[in-house]
Amino acid sequence: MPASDLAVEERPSTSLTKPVVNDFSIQVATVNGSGSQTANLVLLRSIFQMGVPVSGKNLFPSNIAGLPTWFTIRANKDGYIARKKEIDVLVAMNAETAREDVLGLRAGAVVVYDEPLKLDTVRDDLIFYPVPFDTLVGEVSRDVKLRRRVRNMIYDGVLAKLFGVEIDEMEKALRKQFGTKPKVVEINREALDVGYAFADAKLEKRDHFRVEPMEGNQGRILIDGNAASAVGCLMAGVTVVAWYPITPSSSLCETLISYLRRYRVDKKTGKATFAVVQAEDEIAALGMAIGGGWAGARSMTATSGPGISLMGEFAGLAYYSEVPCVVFDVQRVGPSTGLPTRTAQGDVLSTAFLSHGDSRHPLLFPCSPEECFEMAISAFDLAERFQTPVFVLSDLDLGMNTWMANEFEYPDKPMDRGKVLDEDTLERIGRFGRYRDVDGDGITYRSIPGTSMPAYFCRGSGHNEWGQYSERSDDYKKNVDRLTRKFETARNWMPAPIVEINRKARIGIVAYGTTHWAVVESRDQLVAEADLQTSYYRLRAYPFRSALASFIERHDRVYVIEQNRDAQMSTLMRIELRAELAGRLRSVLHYSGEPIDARSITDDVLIQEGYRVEYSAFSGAVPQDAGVGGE
Amino acid sequence: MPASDLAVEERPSTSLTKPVVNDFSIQVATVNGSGSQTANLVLLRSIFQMGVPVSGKNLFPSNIAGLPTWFTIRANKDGYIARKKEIDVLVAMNAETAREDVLGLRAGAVVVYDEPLKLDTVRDDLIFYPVPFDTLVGEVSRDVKLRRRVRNMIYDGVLAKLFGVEIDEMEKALRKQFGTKPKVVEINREALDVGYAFADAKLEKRDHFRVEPMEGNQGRILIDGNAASAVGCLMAGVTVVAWYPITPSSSLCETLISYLRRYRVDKKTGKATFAVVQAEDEIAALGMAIGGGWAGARSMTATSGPGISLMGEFAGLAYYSEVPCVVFDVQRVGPSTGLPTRTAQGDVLSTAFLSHGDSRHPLLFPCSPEECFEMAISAFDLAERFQTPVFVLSDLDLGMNTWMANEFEYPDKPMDRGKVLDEDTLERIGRFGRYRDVDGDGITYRSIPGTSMPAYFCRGSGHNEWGQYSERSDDYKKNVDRLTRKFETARNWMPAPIVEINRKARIGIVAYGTTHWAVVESRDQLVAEADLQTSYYRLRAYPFRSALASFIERHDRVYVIEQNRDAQMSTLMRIELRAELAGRLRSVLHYSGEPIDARSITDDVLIQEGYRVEYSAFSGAVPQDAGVGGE
Amino acid sequence: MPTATPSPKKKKVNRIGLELPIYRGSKTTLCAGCGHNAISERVVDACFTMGIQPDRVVKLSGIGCSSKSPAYFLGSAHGFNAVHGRMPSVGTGAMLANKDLVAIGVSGDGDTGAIGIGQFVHLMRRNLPMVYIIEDNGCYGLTKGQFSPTADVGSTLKTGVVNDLAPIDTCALAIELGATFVARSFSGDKKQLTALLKAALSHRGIAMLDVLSPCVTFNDHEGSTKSYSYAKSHEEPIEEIDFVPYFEDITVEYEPGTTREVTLHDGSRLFLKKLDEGYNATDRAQAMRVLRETRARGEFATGLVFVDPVAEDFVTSLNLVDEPLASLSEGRVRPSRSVLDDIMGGLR
Amino acid sequence: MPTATPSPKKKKVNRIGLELPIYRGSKTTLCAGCGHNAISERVVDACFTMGIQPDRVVKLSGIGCSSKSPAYFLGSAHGFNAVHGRMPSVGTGAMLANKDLVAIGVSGDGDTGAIGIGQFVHLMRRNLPMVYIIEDNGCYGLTKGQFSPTADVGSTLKTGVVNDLAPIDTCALAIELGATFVARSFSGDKKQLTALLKAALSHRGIAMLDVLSPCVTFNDHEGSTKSYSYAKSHEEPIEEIDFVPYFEDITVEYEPGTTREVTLHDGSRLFLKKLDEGYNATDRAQAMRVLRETRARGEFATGLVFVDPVAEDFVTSLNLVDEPLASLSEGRVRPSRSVLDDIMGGLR
Ligand SMILES: Cc1ncc(C[n+]2csc(CCOP(=O)(O)OP(=O)(O)O)c2C)c(N)n1
Ligand SMILES: Cc1ncc(C[n+]2csc(CCOP(=O)(O)OP(=O)(O)O)c2C)c(N)n1
Ligand code: SF4
Ligand code: SF4
Ligand SMILES: [Mg+2]
Ligand SMILES: [Mg+2]
Repeated sequence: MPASDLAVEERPSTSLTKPVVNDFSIQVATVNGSGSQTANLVLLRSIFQMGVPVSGKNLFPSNIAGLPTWFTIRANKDGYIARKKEIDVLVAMNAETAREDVLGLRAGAVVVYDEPLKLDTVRDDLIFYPVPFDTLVGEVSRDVKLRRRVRNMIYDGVLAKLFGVEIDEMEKALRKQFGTKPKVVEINREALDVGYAFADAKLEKRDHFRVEPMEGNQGRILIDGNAASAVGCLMAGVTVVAWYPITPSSSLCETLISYLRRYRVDKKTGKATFAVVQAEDEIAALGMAIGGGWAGARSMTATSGPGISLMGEFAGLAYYSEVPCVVFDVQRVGPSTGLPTRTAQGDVLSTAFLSHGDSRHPLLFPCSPEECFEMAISAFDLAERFQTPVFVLSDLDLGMNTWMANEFEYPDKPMDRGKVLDEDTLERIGRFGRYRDVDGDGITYRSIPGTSMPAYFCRGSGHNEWGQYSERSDDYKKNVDRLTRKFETARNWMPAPIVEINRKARIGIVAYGTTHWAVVESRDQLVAEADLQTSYYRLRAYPFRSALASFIERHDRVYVIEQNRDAQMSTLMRIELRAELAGRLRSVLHYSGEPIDARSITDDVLIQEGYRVEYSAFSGAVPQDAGVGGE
Repeated sequence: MPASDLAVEERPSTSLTKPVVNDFSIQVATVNGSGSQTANLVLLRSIFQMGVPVSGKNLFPSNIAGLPTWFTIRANKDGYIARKKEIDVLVAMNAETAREDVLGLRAGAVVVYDEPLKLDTVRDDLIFYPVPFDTLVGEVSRDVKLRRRVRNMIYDGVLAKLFGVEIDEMEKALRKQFGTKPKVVEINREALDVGYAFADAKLEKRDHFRVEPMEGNQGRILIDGNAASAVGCLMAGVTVVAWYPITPSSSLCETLISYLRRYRVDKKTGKATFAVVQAEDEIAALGMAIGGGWAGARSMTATSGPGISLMGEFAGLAYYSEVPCVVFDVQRVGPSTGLPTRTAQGDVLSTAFLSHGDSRHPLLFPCSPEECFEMAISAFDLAERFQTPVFVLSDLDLGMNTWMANEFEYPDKPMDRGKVLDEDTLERIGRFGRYRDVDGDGITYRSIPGTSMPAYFCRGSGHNEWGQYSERSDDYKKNVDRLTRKFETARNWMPAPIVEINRKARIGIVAYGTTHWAVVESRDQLVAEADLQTSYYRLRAYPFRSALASFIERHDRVYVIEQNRDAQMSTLMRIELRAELAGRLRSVLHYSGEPIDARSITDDVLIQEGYRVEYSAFSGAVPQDAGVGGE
Repeated sequence: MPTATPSPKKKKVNRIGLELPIYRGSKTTLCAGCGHNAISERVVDACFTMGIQPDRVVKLSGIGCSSKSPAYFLGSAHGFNAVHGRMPSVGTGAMLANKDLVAIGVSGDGDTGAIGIGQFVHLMRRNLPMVYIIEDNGCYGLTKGQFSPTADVGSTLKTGVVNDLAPIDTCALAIELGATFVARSFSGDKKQLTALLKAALSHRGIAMLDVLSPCVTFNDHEGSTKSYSYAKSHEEPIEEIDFVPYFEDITVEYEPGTTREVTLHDGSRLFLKKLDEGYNATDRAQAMRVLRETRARGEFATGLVFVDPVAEDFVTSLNLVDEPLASLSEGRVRPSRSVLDDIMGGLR
Repeated sequence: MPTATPSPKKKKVNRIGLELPIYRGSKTTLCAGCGHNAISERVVDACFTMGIQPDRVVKLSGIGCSSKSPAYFLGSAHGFNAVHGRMPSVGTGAMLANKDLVAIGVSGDGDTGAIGIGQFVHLMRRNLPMVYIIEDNGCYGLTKGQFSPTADVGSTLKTGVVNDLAPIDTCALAIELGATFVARSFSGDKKQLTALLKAALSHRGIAMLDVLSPCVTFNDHEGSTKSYSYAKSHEEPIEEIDFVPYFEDITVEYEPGTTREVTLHDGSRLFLKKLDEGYNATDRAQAMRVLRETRARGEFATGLVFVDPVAEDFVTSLNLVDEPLASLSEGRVRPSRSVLDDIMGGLR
C-alpha cells in the first residue's frame, strides 16, 4: 500500500482565463409538470448533434406536478458521461429551491436565472445572468395558456447564445421532438429566438464555457435504456408481454407496446404477432409470463423492486418447474417504496435468491443502451436455453435517463429456442422424460402444449425425471442436483465480462451496470491524480465466470463498486470465491439515490489505499441542509 | 489432516447374543388416514413413560388418505433422539410398500407384519413375526366400522409383549389421548389385550430388543415444536394473530387458538384478550400483523416457504417503516411447492434478505420444543425492542414431530415492549422525531396510535428523522445507515450461541435448529470411531455474535452442517467473516427431505477429513429404488 | 392408450375416433367418496363425448385437493399445477401463447375464494376462453378442514372456532364481473354436470362452473344453515386422530324445476334447486335475482345460471394472427433489418 | 395548531372544542384541480363537524396519488401509507389492536380495483369498521395514466391502446360481498360528499365510498362512453411533454332525484344521478338494481346506495375485552404460572 499521502484536488473544469470547451455540466432546476422536459431534451440533443458527447439525467420527484426537479446535462469532449458532482452552469427556474441551489455551487459557477428571484444577492462569487422570462414570453405569444408552455424554451435560446450552441441544431432537435406538429415547432422556435436575441442584446459573456462542434457522435443515437430494452424485446421476437405499471419500469413496456403496434402487426390483415396484457398486479404479470413460456411463447414482464418482491413465489415455481421467461427489473431505491424516482442497484441479492427453498436465478447487468438491447435478446435466448426465469437488472439511471449509444446491431445469431422436443429428438432419446438429463448438462427436453409431442405435467411440487409426481428423497435430490448442474452449465453461456488487464496494476476494480461510467472516469482520475494504475473487470452476469477468480488472483486488492448499502454483488462474489481471494475484496458503496460519480469512487479508493483526501466522499448534487451531515 | 485411513463400521445396535436394551428404532409402515397415528403415539408415549428417551417422527405424504406413511420411534438410553437411518423393528401394515420396506432393512432386523402379506418369503435374514390382524380384530368387535378403527391398536399389544413395554403404561397413554371418552379407551384397551394375548400365545421371541424402565424422563414432557411455539406465543402475551393455513405451520396457529380460547378469555365476561383472523392469504396475514404491530399490539403470523415468498413486499415495508411483528416460518422442502410434508432448512438465505432494496432481518433458530417456547417469547421482545419483523425459523421435523422436552420454565423477565414513547420520555427528548436516534443505538422512539402521544406518519417511502416524507439523499442515507446501526445493536441482543469448546479439538462444528440432535450423536461417533475430537458452536440467531469468529479462529477447519442444498447458513457466515476465517469453513449438507441423521454427518466429516469410509453418505430411510442411485 | 393388439370386438370410439380410456388420468389419491373424484369422471365423459382432442387441452390448477384433480383426467393432455390461487394468470399466459388450446382450469373454493379471489375477479372480467371449475366443498381439504370463504355461517371447527362470515357466492360474483357463462351444479349429479361441462367446452369465453363437491373428511357442518347435526352421539366411540373413513360417492338425479335434498356423509343436508327448463339464462338481472332468492331460502340454484353467447372473449379482442403465437417462426416475430434501421433513424 | 397568543375574537370550535385548522393536513403535492384534493377538504369538514377526536383517528392508504391524500388531512392523526393495494389488511390489524380507533382508509381505483381487489373483497366481506374511500379517476394517476379497472370502455391511451374491458362497479361488488354501507359521490359535490362522509363516520362496520374524482392530468377519455371529444384541434399546439396544466376545482350542486351533467377539464362529461330522497337504502336487491339500471343509461347513481345499520361488524364479532388489546397490561395478556403448569401437566 502506498505510504505517501496525497492531497487530491478536483481538476477545475473552468478557469477564469482560458475558454473551457465541451467540458461542463448544466443543471436546470424547475418544477415538474411545467414542461421543461422539452426544453431540456432540445438542449441535450442539439449539443449531441454538434458531435459533443453528452448525457442527460433527470432528478425528479415521485409526484406528477409542482415539485422541484433537476435536469443535468453533462457535455464532455473526452466522453465521460457519468454524473459529475459539480455543476458549472445552473439554470434557476424554481423559486422554491433557487437559493439552496445557488448556495450549493462552487465558486465561479454560472447562474442563469429568472430575474425576479434576485439570486445575485445570495453570493458574489458566481457569474450571474438574469433573464426576465415573463417579459420575454410576452414577445412570443399573447395567449396565457401558450405562454406558460413555451416559457422554458426561452432559456434554451439564452444558453444557445451564451455558450455557442447552434440555434439551427436546436430547431432540428425541436423538429425531432414535434415532427408532426409544425405549429408547435414554430412557436417554440420563436421562443428560442426571443431568448437568443435577449442574450445577444443584454447579456455580456463573462464565463468561459463554450460548446464547439466536434466529430464525436458519428453512428450514435440518443436513447434511454428502457427504450433500448424495448427495441431488444421487439427484436428478440417476444410474443407475450404481461406487465403492471411501476416507475421506473413502465416506460419499458409502454415503449415496447408502441414498437409492437408499429412493427409487429401484419400490414395486410391488421393482426398482431404479439399479445400484451396489463395485468392486475405483478404476481399475475409473472404468472402470465410463466403460462406463456410454458406454452411455448417468448414471454416477459418488467417491473421494479416492489414488483420483484411480490414475484417471489412464482419465481420459485418457474425455477423448479423449469419454465422460461424474462423479467426486467429496473431498479430504484428501496427498501420498500423507498425513493421510487431515484436510482440504485439494490435488488441484486434478493433477486439472485428470490423465493424460498434452494432457488437461484441468472441475472444480467446491462450498463448501456447497447447492452439493454443486446441483453434483452440474450435474456430470451438464455431463458429458453436454460428453461428458467432470467432477470435483467437495469436501473432507473439507465432506464429513464437519456444516453448516447452506438447504433444497435442487427442480431447476427438466430434465436435460440433451447431444447424443445421434436420428432427427431424423441426418436433419438427414446422415451420422453421431461426432467431426464439425457445430455449431461443438466438441461432436459421440454415438450410444448398444442404440438403433438408427448405431454407432461408441469408442477411446483416434487417430481421425478419422467415428470411424475414424487415425494421420494432420491427423486428430489437427483432433480435439485441436476438444477445445480444446469446452473453450472449456464455460467459459460452468460455474457462474458469485459476485462481490461493493466500489467502495471496491483489493484483491480469490479463494477457492473451503470456504475461502469463513473468507473471509467475514476480510473483516469486515479492515474492522473495519484498515478494509481488499475485493472478493470466489468461483470455482466451472474452466475460468474471462472475468469473472475483469475482476475482477483492477479491483484492485491480488488474494489467492488456498487450502488447499494449492503455490498450486494460483493456478497455474491464472496460466496463463490476461495477465501483467499474473497479476502482481497474491498467495497466502494454509493447509495444516495443519485447516480454514482467518479469523484466519489476516486476519493473512496484513495482513502482506502491510504492517501489523504481533502474531499468528503459523500455530497450529493442536490444541495444538502447545512446541519445534516452524514453519520 | 490425519493421514491414516479408517474403515468405519456402524456399531451394530443389535447383536444376536446379548439383549439390546432401550436402544432401537421401530418403524410402522401404514397408510395415512387409517388411524395408525393413535397407535403410534400410544406406543411412543408408553416408552416415554417408562423413562426411556424417545422421539417420534412421522413421514407422511402430501394428501389426506390412502398413501404410504412411515412413523418411526427411536428409543435410546443415551438420549440420542435424532433420526437414525437403520430400522431395527419394522411393523409392516401397508401392502403397497411392504416388500420395498422389507428389502430396505439390514440383516437381523425384526418384522412384525400382517400375515396375509407373506413377507417371510421376501428375505431369510430377518426375524419375522406374522400377525393375523383381521382375525384378531374380530375378537375386539363385531362392528365393521369399529374394527377398521382399532385394528392398529393390536400391533401395540403385540409390541408390548414382544419388547416388554408395560401394558398399563399403554393404557395410561391411551387415557391421555382419549381422556374424556371412556368408551374409546375401553375398546382400544381391548384391542391392546388381544394383541398382547396373541403374541404371548403364538409368537416366540427370537430377537434381542427390550424396553426396560429407567429414570430418564423426570420433569420431561412430550410435545411437538408447533405446540411449544404456541405455548410460547400464549405466554408472550400475543394479542393479534393473523394466519393462513399451510403445512407444516398450520398446527402452530391451531394449537395457539385452542390455548387462547382456553386461557385468555375472561372467565366472568367471556371476552377475549386476543384477536385471531384467518386471513385470505399470507400477504394479508402479514399486513394484519403489521397493522397490529403498528397500533401497539403484539402481533404475529405463521407460515411456511411459499408464504414467506409472498410476504416479501410487506417484510420490506415493516423493515423500513420499523414496525414490530413476529413471523414463524416452519420450513419445508422447497423450492416452490416442493415436498410440503418433508423437512428442510432451506429458507435461511431468502428470509435473511427478504424484500428488494437493502433489507435484512433478524432470524431465530430453535432446535427443540424448549427453544420454540423460549424463542417465541424472545421473538416478541426483540421485535418490539428493535421495531422490526423477527423471523423464527423452525422446520417440519421440529414443528410437527413429537419430541421430549424439559418442562418449560415460566418467563422470569417481564415483557420488553421496547422504546414506546410516553410522557416522561417526551419530556426528556424534547421534540419527538419518529426516526431520530436519540440514544445512539439506532433504535428510535415510536408513538402508538390511540394513546395521546404525538402522531407520526408511518410509510414505506423515504422519510427524515422527524417522520416527514423526504426524497433527500442525505435523509435517505442517514436513515438507512441508522438501520444498519440498529442491526448491529441487535447482534448482542440475539439469543447467544451454545458453545462447547474442546481443548483437544482442531475441528469445529457449527449447526443450528434441528440439525443439532444429529450433531450431538455424530460428535460422539467421531470420537468413538476415529478419535476425532470436535468443538461445537450451536448458532441460535442471525445476526451472528462476534463469538462466531473467535470460535472459528480456534479451529483449523469448521464444518457447517445444515439441511439444504445451497449451504445457506454457511453463505451468511462467509459474508460476514474475515476471509481467512471464511476459508476454514466446510459444509455438510443434507437435503433429502428426511431429518438429518448422525451417520450421514459422521461419514461426510470423516471423508472430508481424509478417512476412508465404507458407507455412502446418502441413503434415506425410505427405501430407494435399486436402479436410481444418487449422484 | 389404445392396445397394440386390437381386441376382437370393436371398442366404442368418439367422433374423432378415440376410446374412452384415453380421456382418463392417473389413479386418484383423493379420499374415497370425495366429490372431486366424481367431477373428474364427468370431465372425462364430457371430453370424450364432445370428441375433444386431448393434445389440444391444457389442464390448469392451483393448490389443494381439488387442484390435484387435473392429474386424474385426460392423462395425455398437458397439465400445469401452479401455485395456490394464481392459476388464472398462468392460464391467461398459456392462452395468449396459443389461442387454439382448450383450457380447463380446476380450482377449489379456498384456492379461488381466498388467496385467489383477485385473479378470479380479473379472469372473469377478462372473459378469457377457459372452462373454470370450482370444486366447492366449503373448506380447505388439503390443509385439514379450515374454513374457506364459501363455508356456511355457523360452521364449527374442531378448535371451536365458528364461522360468522357469510359465504361468497362465486356465481353471483362472476356474473357481476361480466363472466359470460356461469353455472352451478353438484358433483353427484352426473347428468346435469356432464351436460354443463359439454356446454362450457363449447363456449368461447370464460365458462365458470361452481360445483358443490362434498369433502367427506373435513367438511362437518355442525350447526350450519344447510345441515343438521345427526346422530352425533353414535359417532363418538369411533373418533380417532388421523382416521379417514371410506365413503361411497353420492349421486343424485332430479328434474328441472324441482328441488332436491341431498344428505351428505356427515348427515348434513344440501338443498339443490334445479332451474326450470323455461329459465332464460341470458338475462343478467334475472340471474342475479334467482341466485339471491334461492340463497335466501337456503337453497342452491343449479343449472346454467347465465350465459352471454355473443360477447367477445379476451383473446379474440387482441386480434392475433391466425397461427398460435408460440409457433410463429423467427421470420415472423423478429422484424427485419430495415425495421431496426428505421428505429435507429429516429434516434440519431 | 391553535396559536399561542389567542386572537381577540373567539375562533369557531366544534363540539369537542377544537378549531378547524387542527383537522387540516400538510400542503398537498397533487396537481392543481385534482379531485383528490377536494375530497381531502371534505374529510376535514366532516371530521371537524362531527367532532372526531383526531388522536383517535388512523388514516390508512396504499400507493397512488389518491393514497397520498391522508397526508393532506388530519395532520395530528396517525397515518400509515402502506404498500400498493394492501392497505385493508393493515387497517384490519390496526383495528384489532385497538378497536377504539376510527379508521379512515383512502385508496385509488387502481389500488383497490387492480392489485388490491383481493383485499378489497375480503374487507367488504368482513365488515371491518372503517371508512373506505376510493378516489376514483378511472386511471393510474401516479404512474402516468394507464387504465385502471374502472376505466371506461373505449378509453384510449397515448400508446394507442384502447380499453375493451367493462369497468368494475365497486359499489355493486361491495354490496354483493355484504358490505353494510355503500355510497357513491363526486369529488366536487361538497354538500353530498360531506354528508356521506359524516354518515360513514357514524356507521359501525365497513363504510365504502366510491368517489368519482377526475384526474385532470391523465384521464383524457377520448372516445369513452361518458365523454365526447371536444375541441381537440384547439389543443394541438399546446401539446408538450411533461406539461401539467393548472386547473380550477370543479364543483357541482344538484338536487336529490335529479341528474346532472358535469363537464370535466378535458371536455369529457360525467352524468350524475342523485338518488331520490325517498330512496330506501336498506334494500340490497333494489340497490343492485338501481346501480345496474343507471349504469346501463351511462349514469352514475350518487348518494347512499345501500346501508345495513344492524349487521354486526367484524371486530365486535370477536367479542374482545373492553380495553384495546394494544394497551392491555402484561398481567392481562401473560397467563399465570398456574396456566403453564396446567399445560405442562397435560404433556407429562
Ligand atoms: C401460498 C400458499 N399458501 C398456503 C398453502 C397451503 N394450502 C394448500 S391447499 C390449501 C387450501 C385448499 O383449499 P381448496 O382450494 O378449497 O381445496 P380443497 O383441498 O378443499 O379441494 C392451502 C391453504 C399453499 N400451498 N400455498
Ligand atoms: C407493488 C407495486 N406495484 C406498482 C406500483 C406502482 N404504482 C404506484 S401508484 C400506482 C397506481 C395508482 O393508481 P390509483 O390507485 O388509481 O391511484 P391514482 O394515482 O390514480 O390516484 C402504481 C401502479 C407500486 N407502487 N407498487
Ligand atoms: S380431504 Fe376432503 S377434499 Fe380432500 S380428498 Fe379428502 S374428501 Fe376430498
Ligand atoms: S396525476 Fe391525476 S390523480 Fe395524480 S395528482 Fe395529478 S390530477 Fe390528481
Ligand atoms: Mg375446498
Ligand atoms: Mg386512479
